Amino acid sequence: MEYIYIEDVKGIFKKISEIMNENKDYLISLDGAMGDGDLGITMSEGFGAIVEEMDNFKEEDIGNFIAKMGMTMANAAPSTLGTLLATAMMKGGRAIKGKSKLKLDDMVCFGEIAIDGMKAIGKAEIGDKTILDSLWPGIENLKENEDKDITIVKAYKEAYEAAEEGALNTKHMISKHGRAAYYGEDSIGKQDPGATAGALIFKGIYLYFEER
Amino acid sequence: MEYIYIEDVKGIFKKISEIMNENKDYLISLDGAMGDGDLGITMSEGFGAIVEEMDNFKEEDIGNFIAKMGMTMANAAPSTLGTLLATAMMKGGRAIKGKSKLKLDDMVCFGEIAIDGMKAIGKAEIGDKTILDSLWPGIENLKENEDKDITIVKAYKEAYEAAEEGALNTKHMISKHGRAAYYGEDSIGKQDPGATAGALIFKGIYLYFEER
Amino acid sequence: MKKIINDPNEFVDEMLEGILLAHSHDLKIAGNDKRALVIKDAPIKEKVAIATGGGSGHLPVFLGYIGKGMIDGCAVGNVFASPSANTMFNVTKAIDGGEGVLYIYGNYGGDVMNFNMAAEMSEFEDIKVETVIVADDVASAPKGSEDKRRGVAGLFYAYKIAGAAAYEGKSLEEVKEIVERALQGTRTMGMALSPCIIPSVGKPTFTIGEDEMEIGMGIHGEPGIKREKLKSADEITEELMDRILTDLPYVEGDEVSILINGLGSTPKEELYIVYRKVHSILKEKGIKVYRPYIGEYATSMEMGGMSITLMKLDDQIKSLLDKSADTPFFQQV
Amino acid sequence: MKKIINDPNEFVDEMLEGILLAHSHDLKIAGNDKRALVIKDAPIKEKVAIATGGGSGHLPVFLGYIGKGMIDGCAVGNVFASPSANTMFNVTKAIDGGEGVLYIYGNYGGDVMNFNMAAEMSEFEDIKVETVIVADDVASAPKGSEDKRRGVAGLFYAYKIAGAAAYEGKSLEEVKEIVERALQGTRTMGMALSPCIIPSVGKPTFTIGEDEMEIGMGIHGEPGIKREKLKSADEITEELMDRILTDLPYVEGDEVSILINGLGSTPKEELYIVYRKVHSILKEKGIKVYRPYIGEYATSMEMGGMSITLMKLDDQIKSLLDKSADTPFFQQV
Ligand SMILES: Nc1ncnc2c1ncn2[C@@H]1O[C@H](COP(=O)(O)OP(=O)(O)O)[C@@H](O)[C@H]1O
Ligand SMILES: Nc1ncnc2c1ncn2[C@@H]1O[C@H](COP(=O)(O)OP(=O)(O)O)[C@@H](O)[C@H]1O
Ligand SMILES: [Mg+2]
Ligand SMILES: [Mg+2]
Ligand SMILES: [Mg+2]
Ligand SMILES: [Mg+2]
Repeated sequence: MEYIYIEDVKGIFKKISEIMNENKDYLISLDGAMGDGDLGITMSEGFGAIVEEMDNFKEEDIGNFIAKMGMTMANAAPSTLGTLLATAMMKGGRAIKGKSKLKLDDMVCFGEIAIDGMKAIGKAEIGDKTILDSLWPGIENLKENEDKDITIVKAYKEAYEAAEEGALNTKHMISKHGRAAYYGEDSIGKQDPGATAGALIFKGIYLYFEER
Repeated sequence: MEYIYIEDVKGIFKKISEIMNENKDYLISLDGAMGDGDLGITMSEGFGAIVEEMDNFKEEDIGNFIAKMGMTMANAAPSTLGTLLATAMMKGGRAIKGKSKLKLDDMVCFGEIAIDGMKAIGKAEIGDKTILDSLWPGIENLKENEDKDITIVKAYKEAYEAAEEGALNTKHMISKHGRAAYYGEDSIGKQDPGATAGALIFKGIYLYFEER
Repeated sequence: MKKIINDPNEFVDEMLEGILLAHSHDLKIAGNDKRALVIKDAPIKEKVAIATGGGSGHLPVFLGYIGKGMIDGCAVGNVFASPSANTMFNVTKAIDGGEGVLYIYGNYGGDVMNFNMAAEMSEFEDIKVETVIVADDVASAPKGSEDKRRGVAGLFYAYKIAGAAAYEGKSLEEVKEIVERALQGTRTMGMALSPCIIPSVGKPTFTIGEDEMEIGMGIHGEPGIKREKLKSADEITEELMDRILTDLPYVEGDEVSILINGLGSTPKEELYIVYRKVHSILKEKGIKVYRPYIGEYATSMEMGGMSITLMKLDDQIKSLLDKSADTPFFQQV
Repeated sequence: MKKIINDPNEFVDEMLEGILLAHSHDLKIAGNDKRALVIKDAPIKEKVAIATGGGSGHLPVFLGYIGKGMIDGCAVGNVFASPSANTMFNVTKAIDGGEGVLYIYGNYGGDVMNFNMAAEMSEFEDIKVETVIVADDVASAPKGSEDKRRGVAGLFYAYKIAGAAAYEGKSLEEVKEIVERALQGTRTMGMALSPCIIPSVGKPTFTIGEDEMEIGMGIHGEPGIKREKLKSADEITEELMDRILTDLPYVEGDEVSILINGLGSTPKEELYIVYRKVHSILKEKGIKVYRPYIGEYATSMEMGGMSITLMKLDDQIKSLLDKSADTPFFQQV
């Protein structure tokens, strides 16, 4: 299977940033239902800042690069989700430190460590109706395809579909964290905005490869 | 022609108070157009306070009685119009001090001195679009009938009509005093709320005699 | 009418009860006139007393400035309505410490008439009374007719300067002269975004479009200079400042204190955005800024909007402005 | 969106510029982080430093309490959004005078995560950090889950007590212990009448009927306990007080300080009408009232509504509450 180089990572960030911009109002309205409605703004600002700053780093080490972009995210979007994603990038980045090209299993490793980092800082579990509930199925799906003979586009298409399904599934869950938790049972029926953003991240990766 | 006794004066206050209550919203809306909209409230409260307190005064002297009611008005309705009317009652009352029954010429005397008192404190002239512009024609009309052989009901009917016409005439005038003065030329076309209240006072006197 | 109140007709009395309960160490009523509020230790001997008064609905104006370093008493009217001459007289009697009483109030018809009546009553009882009428609102009458202007946020400066001068032991005539001088150099321009509702009336004092503002509107909703589309904070500030600066005029080399006043519902955040622009305008003009005050100093209940006041300083006014003050609604360390 | 602002995206930075210009004698930024505000003479030696932080739009919370007798520094976020861990770290470095830094902030997910990250960074640089999370909002989680509650106006008391203790020279552990004790006895209940608008969003944070109120709504529009027809001030106050008093509970013989806090557009007049009822309820229950604070202490821009906070006093907390304070937004003589 193909390798992923630093230019691909940058392309992915660019694509995610585009998608977050496109979905800004959608995310605002989802977050507005049970949160403070800023999620569309923070996602578009956070990834926007990354795209703006990423070329300033002359970095070959993809792990280092992603960790640094995590710092950028932490400064530009210090909301709950921004901080969680920043932590994910910093922890996940450190896990693949030293690599200048990645294979799918590196991506899986990055993803799993990233999720662990988010769990550690946010104290949420799978099923608590958070971003974890779309990222986790996405990464699990990627892991299943890790050793198969499958194109990277197809692997990420399937991962995206799994993440998307995970996001949809959050409708049946009860919010346990953040502002949405104040709604308790009333949160049933509403899709979690963080999980939706998680699915959009997978969408960005998939579309980048699809269009490459 | 008939005499006016203290019981009549009290009956007149009662009638005026009723009429001010009925016209509360109307006066509010007139004052609201170029003022602060409180005129309906202050008139209804001011005359209401007089009606409430008037029986506490065991007073035979109509002049003294009206002057005291002026004090009541001053305390209960210290707005521009309330203070002007209070002054009118205090000055006019003093002018007919000592009398326990009044004839029409006493009422004219009361009215003229009352107007002078209002001019002194408010520094307004006839034609400045104020309460003077209804009270003054009313009193002038009364004066014309002063020596004629005419019933008190008819005299006050005519005086009321003159006051009412005076109030309507304020539409053509430019406000020179109080909040309405800020509108300058724009005040043309609008009827002055104070002049309207002045006409209602005459209406109250007329209706009292009519229904007596 | 979205208000946290009980019977609208009890609005003022219940508010006063709350204020007296909360500030029982600092305030009391004069005799048994519930509308006559005075400083707890009134009358203060060997000091000119300062009295004010006016309609309710403008907190901290008027009664909120009763306290050390500021004023001694206040006659409290109904919402936006003058208190009675009798109440003003009660305040006067309760605060006169033998050095006379200075009336300081805003230029509104009802208040002027009633304070004049109260002054007559007081003179009758041998209490020396002098009067300073605050008329700082540039928007309310053109240059040349300054005496027709309304009094707005400039009241705060008048109280501050008069209070400090009185506590310094100045005579009635001296205090009057100093406040008049301070006010001669004081100008305010305001703008409104949204109306307020008089509880007993129940309807907004005026209506204004969702995207409109009115430049120069009075604190009771009196008409301003023009109504137009809402502009940016910088543009609004430029317009207000332009009218203020040219009116006195304030010129290069002057030193001023500034008051950015919220009318009721305008967030403090926005007042500071305005101040930022005021500061840059003055800097550019070579006018020095001293001791800015930013917050709610003279409100109209929940009205939206703000006003800018400039007071020109000289050495004496500056040193009086610096004096500490301690009132229920305003403290200066 | 009726606001006196320029570019909505510059809202926070322009506000901060205005604040720094107006209070240049009292405040400065840490290094060149424009979002890290600290007291002018930071770091103050031989004193525990107090840091706070949180989203903008709540003035005087958070940065308004930087000053003598209160706190030393504040990390400033965007409207209703957490500041970054990095800014918190910059504040921490700038204010630490060698005695350690106490973080005091409200219980919100983003803030907690970021302050935890900042604490880690600080410990890495050998700065002693302790944390007290303010969670006074009774409405936001049931009894038994006190740690899940949001922090609201109780922040003011936390700053006041912590600041006074720090200026008395207490150690980091002691200050932490005292503030925690004060907060254990602090409860808030609020209600909202109307929403506010985040400038960069441009739409109200929530919608509510013209005749409705919401009991227990959070200061960012988080859902409350119930939405119902607007009631009278006395009824609202009874309901809020009932929930507060039974939660701790506060009982006969207790002594409390009270904070009646306006959320933004609620007139001070109305706050005093509420206080009047609070006072009578407490009197009836035999709970003593000490030093009431009434005004805008923690707002949500132009949100309508108010909150009531009670803090139980003991001798030490009372004497710390009495200490003077002087910040740009709060002075106590
Ligand atoms: N403790 C947590 N762990 C993981 N994800 C969380 C947690 N709390 C909230 N989230 C996610 O964050 C999203 C909200 O993010 P955001 O809008 O940034 O929050 P806020 O505006 O309250 O800071 C939620 O939809 C949820 O997916
Ligand atoms: N100087 C004056 N002299 C005589 N009448 C006046 C004067 N100023 C105002 N008025 C009258 O008073 C009316 C307004 O009274 P009111 O509503 O009590 O005023 P405010 O509410 O401003 O105190 C005007 O309609 C006018 O008739
Ligand atoms: Mg959010
Ligand atoms: Mg009126
Ligand atoms: Mg009036
Ligand atoms: Mg947020």
